[in-house]
Amino acid sequence: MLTVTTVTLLLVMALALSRAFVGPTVFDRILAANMFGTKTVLLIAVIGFLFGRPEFLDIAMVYALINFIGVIGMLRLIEYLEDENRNAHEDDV
Amino acid sequence: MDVYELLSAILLAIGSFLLLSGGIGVLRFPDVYSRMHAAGITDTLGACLILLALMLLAGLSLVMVKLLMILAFLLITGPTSSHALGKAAWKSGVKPLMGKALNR
Amino acid sequence: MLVATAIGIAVNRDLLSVVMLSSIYGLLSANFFVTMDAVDVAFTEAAVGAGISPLLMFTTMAIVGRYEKLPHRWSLSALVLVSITGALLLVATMDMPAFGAPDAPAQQHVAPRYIEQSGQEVGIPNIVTSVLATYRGFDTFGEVTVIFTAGVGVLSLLMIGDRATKPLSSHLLKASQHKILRIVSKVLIAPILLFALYVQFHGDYGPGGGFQAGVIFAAAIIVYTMLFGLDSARQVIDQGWVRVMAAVGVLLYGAVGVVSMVNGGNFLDYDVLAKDPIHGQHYGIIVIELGVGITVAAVMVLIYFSFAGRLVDRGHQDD
Amino acid sequence: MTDMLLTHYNYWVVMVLMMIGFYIVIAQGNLVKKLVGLNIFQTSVFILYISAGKVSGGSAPILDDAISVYSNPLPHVLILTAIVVGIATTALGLALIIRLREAYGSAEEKDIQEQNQC
Repeated sequence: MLTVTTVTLLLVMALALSRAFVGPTVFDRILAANMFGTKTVLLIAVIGFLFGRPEFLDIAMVYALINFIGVIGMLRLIEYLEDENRNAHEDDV
Repeated sequence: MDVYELLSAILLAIGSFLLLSGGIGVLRFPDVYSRMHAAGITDTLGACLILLALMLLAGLSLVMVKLLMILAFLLITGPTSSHALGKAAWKSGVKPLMGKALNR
Repeated sequence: MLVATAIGIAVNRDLLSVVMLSSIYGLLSANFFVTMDAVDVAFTEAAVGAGISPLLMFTTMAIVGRYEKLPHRWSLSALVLVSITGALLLVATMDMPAFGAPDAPAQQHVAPRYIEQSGQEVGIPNIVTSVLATYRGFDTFGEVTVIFTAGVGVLSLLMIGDRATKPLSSHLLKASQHKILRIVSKVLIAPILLFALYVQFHGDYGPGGGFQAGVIFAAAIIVYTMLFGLDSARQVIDQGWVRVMAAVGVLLYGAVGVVSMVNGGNFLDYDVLAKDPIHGQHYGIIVIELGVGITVAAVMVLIYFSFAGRLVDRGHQDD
Repeated sequence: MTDMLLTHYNYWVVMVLMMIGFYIVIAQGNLVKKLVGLNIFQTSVFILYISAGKVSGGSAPILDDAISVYSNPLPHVLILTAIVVGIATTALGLALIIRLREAYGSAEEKDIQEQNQC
């Protein structure tokens, strides 16, 4: 069953990746990246069990944290960029 | 012991199914908000189920505690980042598809 | 999948998506490292490739601008050059040993000794840590110094004309709207710091160590900076103090070497630090990992602060 | 030929990645993108090292009584430090880009060269 889960996770990762490719807006891509991160956490946890060395869950934990941090950072900076664009337009007017 | 393994296999199966449906949803849905809906919900529940299944496999040990911590982190961060994403998308003027635009 | 992502990066013109893809690329390659048994490397790549480096790129982008100006076109000469190099490398691989072969030259030189002896000589289970800290202690010292130097370089590039900190600019004040984010990250930052310490001191027994812990520690502080503004972060962590810490880490590492010389051993020879070699090795490794961790964390925080400082300053100029 | 494909595929993946990174570095005009290309190149080198250290049937190099075959720990050590050094140098590069942008008002290689010729 673990193997099946691993394969499924890889498949979902491929799906998310293709969304990141097409994704018309930036937010689609962030969504895909976020999803990708969650899948990575799960994949590492499952692989740890599959290889019979489950003490490597620390890595999965790092991923859970870093993923969150990354998404927050992206969103903050996008907001910043939007702000700047708006300011620039107001200046034009 | 056998019961645990069976239970974890069932949980893994359900979790994988949820994740897969989420992945398809992300690929097929028409706009950011519905995609977020697909990804957010299935992600959280699917991850919960898979981690629970692994916990059953691990038994009572340090590994289980770590899995519990990962689960807690995912439960906190998943919805939060979805919220932040939705808010940012809304503020930057991405409108959800509604009514006739959906049927196109 | 790695290849596909890389092609996507090459083709995409919106730099924002490029960085997003490169973050996914980092996650993917870390996955690859896990399947290749390189857990420590995956650890580092997780924190760096998927977290810190996209953040830095984003910050740069906020300053430099989001889109490439010139339309993308395939440059023929570049393509030819690349394919020639690729073909040459391809020919070169014909002589390489097969993937995963246990009798490959790389597997036969010093690696078996590390695997067989380090358990007795150093006494800690994680071979990567023991090789990093003892057998190749000089290398690691050099690398810590390189990181320190890079931090100094970034500082000297970006701190020129460091303007007196003015009140928060308008868009950074808007961060006050992120109530949910702020509360959640308040809850999360403490566990992240704790986890970083765990990684730091558990590095002897599992994947982890100074490099990873430093990056995680810095990531927690960076989140704080992003959500609460640079100025409040600077109030919590004084920048001058961070600068001092960056140097302290390197010095701590060096000091271990000097102490072992004073005790009659060679530079960075930990055997003489305690009564018996195993304990000496333990002390030595813990202290130098601490030094590495302090330097890495301090340099990463410094780099982010100076990038974010530029951003704030530019905001002032625009106003 | 198929034999080669099965035993050497890791090198070929590395090579493709490396060439993509190389292409981005030499053919793209935007400096930030050049750095991303450099990162890809760098990662491909990491992958080369790590895959050279893999022993089939081996396990992660953390000693345990139950396991007898380990993968080679030496490449892991080298790459671990290389990654952190890599991010430090990337940060340095980005800082340079920011300064260039402030000096020339652009992050495109072409613009900067044109301004230099004037």
